[in-house]
Amino acid sequence: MDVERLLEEIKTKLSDVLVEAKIDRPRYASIKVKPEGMVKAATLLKENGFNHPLSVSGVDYPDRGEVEVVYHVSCLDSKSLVALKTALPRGQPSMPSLREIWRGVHFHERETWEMLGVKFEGHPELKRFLLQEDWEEGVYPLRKEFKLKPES
Amino acid sequence: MPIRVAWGIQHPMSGHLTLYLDVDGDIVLNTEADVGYTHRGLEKIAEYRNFIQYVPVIERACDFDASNFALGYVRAVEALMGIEVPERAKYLRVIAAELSRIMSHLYAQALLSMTGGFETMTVWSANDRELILDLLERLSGARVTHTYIIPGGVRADIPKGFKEKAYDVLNYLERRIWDYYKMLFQNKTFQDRTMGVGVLSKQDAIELGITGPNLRASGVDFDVRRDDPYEAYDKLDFEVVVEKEGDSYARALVRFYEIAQSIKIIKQALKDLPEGPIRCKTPPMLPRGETYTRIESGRGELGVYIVGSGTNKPYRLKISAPSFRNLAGLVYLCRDIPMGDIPVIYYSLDILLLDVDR
Amino acid sequence: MSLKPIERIRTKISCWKPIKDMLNWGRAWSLWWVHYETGCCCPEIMSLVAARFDHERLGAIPFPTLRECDLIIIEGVVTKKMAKRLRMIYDQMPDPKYVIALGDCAITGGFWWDSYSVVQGVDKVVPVDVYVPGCPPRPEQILQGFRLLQKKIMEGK
Amino acid sequence: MNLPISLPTLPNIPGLPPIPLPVLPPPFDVLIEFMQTSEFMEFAVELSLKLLVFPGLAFIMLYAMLAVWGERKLHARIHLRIGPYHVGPIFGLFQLVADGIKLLGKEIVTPERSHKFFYHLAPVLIMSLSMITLAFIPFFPVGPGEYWTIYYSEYSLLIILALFSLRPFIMIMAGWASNNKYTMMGAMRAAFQLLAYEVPLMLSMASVVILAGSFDLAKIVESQANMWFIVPCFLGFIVFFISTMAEICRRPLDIIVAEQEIVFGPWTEYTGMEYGLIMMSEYVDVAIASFLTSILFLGGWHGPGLHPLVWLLIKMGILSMFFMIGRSTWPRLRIDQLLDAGWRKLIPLALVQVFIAIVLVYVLKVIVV
Repeated sequence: MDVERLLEEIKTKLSDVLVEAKIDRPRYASIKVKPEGMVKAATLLKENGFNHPLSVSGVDYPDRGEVEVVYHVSCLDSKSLVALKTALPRGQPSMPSLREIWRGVHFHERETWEMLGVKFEGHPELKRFLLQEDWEEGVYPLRKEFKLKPES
Repeated sequence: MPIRVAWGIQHPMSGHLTLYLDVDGDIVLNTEADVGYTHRGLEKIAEYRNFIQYVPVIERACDFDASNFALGYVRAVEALMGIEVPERAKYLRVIAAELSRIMSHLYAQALLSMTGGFETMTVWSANDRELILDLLERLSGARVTHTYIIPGGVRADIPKGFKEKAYDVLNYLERRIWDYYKMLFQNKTFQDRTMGVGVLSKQDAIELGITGPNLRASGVDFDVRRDDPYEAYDKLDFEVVVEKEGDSYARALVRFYEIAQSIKIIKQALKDLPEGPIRCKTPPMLPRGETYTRIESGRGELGVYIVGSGTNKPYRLKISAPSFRNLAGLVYLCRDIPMGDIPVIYYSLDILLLDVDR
Repeated sequence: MSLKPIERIRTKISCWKPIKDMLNWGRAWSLWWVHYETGCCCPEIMSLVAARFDHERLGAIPFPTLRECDLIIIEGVVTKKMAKRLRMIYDQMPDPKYVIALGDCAITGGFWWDSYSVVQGVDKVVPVDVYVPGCPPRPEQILQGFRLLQKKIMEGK
Repeated sequence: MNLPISLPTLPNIPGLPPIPLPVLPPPFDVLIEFMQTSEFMEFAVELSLKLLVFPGLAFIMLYAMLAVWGERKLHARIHLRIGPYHVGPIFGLFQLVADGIKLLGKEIVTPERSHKFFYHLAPVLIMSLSMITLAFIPFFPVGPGEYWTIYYSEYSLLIILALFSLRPFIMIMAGWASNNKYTMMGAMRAAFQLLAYEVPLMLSMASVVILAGSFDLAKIVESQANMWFIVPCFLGFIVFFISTMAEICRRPLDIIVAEQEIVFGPWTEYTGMEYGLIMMSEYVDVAIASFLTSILFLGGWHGPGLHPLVWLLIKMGILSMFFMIGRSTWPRLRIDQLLDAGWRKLIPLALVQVFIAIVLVYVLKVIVV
C-alpha cells in the first residue's frame, strides 16, 4: 500500500493522536504520534502491509526535555518506508512495547532500553544486553549527560 | 532433564558470542544468545568525531564488508547535506562496494564450509579472496578496511593498470566459482548437512526483520539495489537471486549466485566508466535535520539514521546493522535441532558479531 | 595417584642445557594456537591460514581445544566484557604458554581510545610476549610476529 | 627358528662359585629351569626383536612420523598450500618429532572435579589397546608353517574383533572422568558410533572367513594365493573400509572428535604427553586398519618378485593414504545420518555379501575351502 494513500488513511483514522505526518522523499514517510496512540498506529501500519521492521532508535533531546523513539518499518511489496516517531518525557520514559505487533523489534527495544533507559512495558526480556555485566544500573551511555572520558 | 551448555565464547566455531543451549541428549531444546563481547560504543563515539573522521570508524563495524558500510554512512551524510556526487564517483563507488561484497560472500562461504569440517573449501575460498584483496589494495591502498568512499565522492581515481588486472581476476573468478559449485554444492555430504536445516518460512523471515541473502533465500524478491536504487545501480542491469526453500543450502546458494552477479556488475561498471571529477565540495557543517538511508551490504540491508545538529559532529547516529536483525532469526531457528546443526545455521545466516555489537 | 614425582623429575631434567635446547626447539617449531576471536582482525587470520601466507610452514596449526594449545592470538580489540573471559581462558591453558597481541586496539586500545567499554591495552589482562602493530596488521606482519616469538622461545625466555 | 647370531650364556667366572639362582615356590621353579636353557634365550631375543623393532616400537614411531608428515602434507597440498616446511630435512619430515618434544615439555593438568585415577588411565589404555591389536597380525611367512607375529593363534581374527569392541568403554571412561559437558557428549557419541559400526565390521569379516574357511589371519592370506578376496567380496571390502573408518574415527565419520560441534569429544581435557598418547594411538589405528584391510582383502604378502614384507608395506602405505584423504575431501556427517548409514545401509550390504560368499563356497563350489 503506497505511502500517499497510507497518509490519508492515517489522517482520517488517527486524527486525535496524530502530531504530524509528512513525506520526506518519494516512498519515505514520517509520522509523529502521541505515546498513547503508538499501539493503534502500529496495528494500522501492520494491516496496510508494513510488516518488515527495520530498526528502533532513541534520540535524547535534553533541551526539549524529551526522548524521541523512532520505529522504522518497511513494506516489501510497495518498497516504501515509514518512520513512526513518538516523544516521551525525559525523566521516566516508558511506552507500551510493540513486540507483539512486530516480532523483529525484540532485540532493538532491548538495546534501546539499555542505551537510553526507555522502559517498554510488556517486553519479556528487558535485561543486560550489550554492556558488560558490572555496568552500574541507571547509567545510560547514549544519554547526553554521559560524557566519554579518555582513560589512558 | 535438559542441561544448560554454554556453546561458549571460546569454541572453535563460535566467533564472539555465547549461545546458552538447553540440551537434552543431542537435541537442543532452546537457545539464548549472549552478545556484547565486541561492543565498542560506535554510536556514542559518533558524537565525538566529525563526519569525515567517522568513515574509518564505521568500517570497523564490519570489516569483512568495509566499503559497503562506508557507503551506507556516507550516503546518509550526503542525503543530510543534500549534495549530489559526480557521475564517475558513483561508478567507482559501485565497483568498490561490489568488490567488498564478493570479499564478504567468499568469507561467509569459507566459514559455512568449515562448519561441516570441510577445510578444503574454506582454504580455497580464502585463497581466491586474496585476489580480490589485491584488487582492493590496488584501488584503495588497504586490504581490509579501505576508507575509499568518503563524503563527497571517492578518495582516489583508478590506478593505471587496474582495469586490465581487474578483468583478469574477474575472468578467472568467473571460471573458478563453478569449481566451488562442483566441490561444495554438489557434494552429497554437504547437501545432507545443510538441506532442510534451519528452514525459515517467508512469513517468519519478513516478520522477524531478516535481511539480505537470508531474506531472498526464503522467497522474498527484495533487493535495495534494484528496488530503492542508489549510486549507479539503476544504470546497470543485474538479476536478483531468489530461492524458495529458505534452508541453509538455499542461503548459501543465494550468496554463491550473488558473487556471479557482482562480477557481472563490476565488469559493466568498468566498461562504461564515465569521465569527469571524482569528488565534489562538501559543506563543513552538517545541517540540522534528520534522514534515514539504506543500502544493500553483503550481509543485508544497512540502514543509517542520522540527526544533524548544525556542527560538524552528528547529533545522533543510529546504525541498523544487518547482522543485528538476522540475530533474531538465529535465536528463532535454533530450537529442537540436533547439536550438529547449530554451527550450520549460525554460519548460514552469516551473522558477524562486530555488526551486532557495534 | 598424584603426578607430583613426575613433575619434579621433569623440572629437574629440563634445566640441563642440551635438553633445554631440544625442548625449546620443539616448542618453537610446533606452536599450536587456540582459535579465539576477540576483535576485528579475523579477516587477516583467515588469509594467514590460506595458501598465500601459509603459517603451517612454521609448524603452527589452529587447534580447537585450549588445553592442548600453547599460544593464544588476541585478534584486535578487547572489551571489558571479553577481558574476563580472556583471563579465564589464559589461566586454563597448560604451562609454557605465549601470547601474541594483534592490532593497535589490542596493544593500546588505539582506535577506541575514548570508548567506555574497551580495555586500553591488553597487557592489563594477560602478559603479552609479542606485539604486532597495524589495524588490521598485514599477514606478513603476523608471520613476522610468529618468527619473533620463535626466536624468543629459542633463547629460552 | 634358527637365528644367525650366537646366543650369550650365563657367565660363570672360574674362581668363584656359580651364581645361585633364587629358590622359588613350585610353579616358578620350573620356569627358572626353563630360563636357563638356550631355547628360552632364543625365544627371548626373537620376542624382543618383534616387540622393539618390527611390529613394535621402532616401526610405530617411524610410521607415525611418516603418517603425520604425509597427512599434513596431503591435507595442505589439497588446499593448494605448502604444509610443514621448515622443520626437518625433507620439507618438514621431523614435524612429529617437534610436536612430540613440545608435548613432552608440557604441564599435565588435572581438572580438579574429575575422577583422577580414571582420568589419567584412559589415554594409557587407549594407546595400549591400539598396540595390542598389532600383536595378533601375521606379517610375513618365515618358515613353512611359521609366521612373523608376536602371538600366533588360530582365532586371531576373533581376538582383533574383540579388541575393537573394547574401544567405546575407554572413550566413555575418558568422557565421564573429565567431568565436562562436552566430553560427556563426546563419550555418548562414541558409544553410539562404535556400536553402530561393530555389526557391519563383523559381517564383512564373516564373508571373508566363509571364503577362507578359518579364523586364522595367516590361513586367510594363504588361501588368497591365486585370487585376492577383493574380487569375490567387493561389497564386503566397501563395508569393511567404511566401518573401519568409523572405528578409528576418520573424517567423514568422526563425530566423536567433531571439532566444530563438541570441542574435542572425550579428549577435550587432556594436555601434554597424555594428548601425545592419544594422537599416537590415532595413527597406530590407521596402521592397524590398513594392515587388516590389506590382509583380509588384498592378499597380505602375496605379490610377484619382492620380499613378502615389502609387498605388505606397499599395500598398507597406499591404503593408509586412502584413510587419510577423507579428512580433506568430505565434510562430516551428522550423528543421525551416520547412525542411519551404519544400521540401515551397511548391514544389508554386508548380509548380501555373506549370501554371495555362501553361494560361492557351498553351492557353486567355485572356491574350494
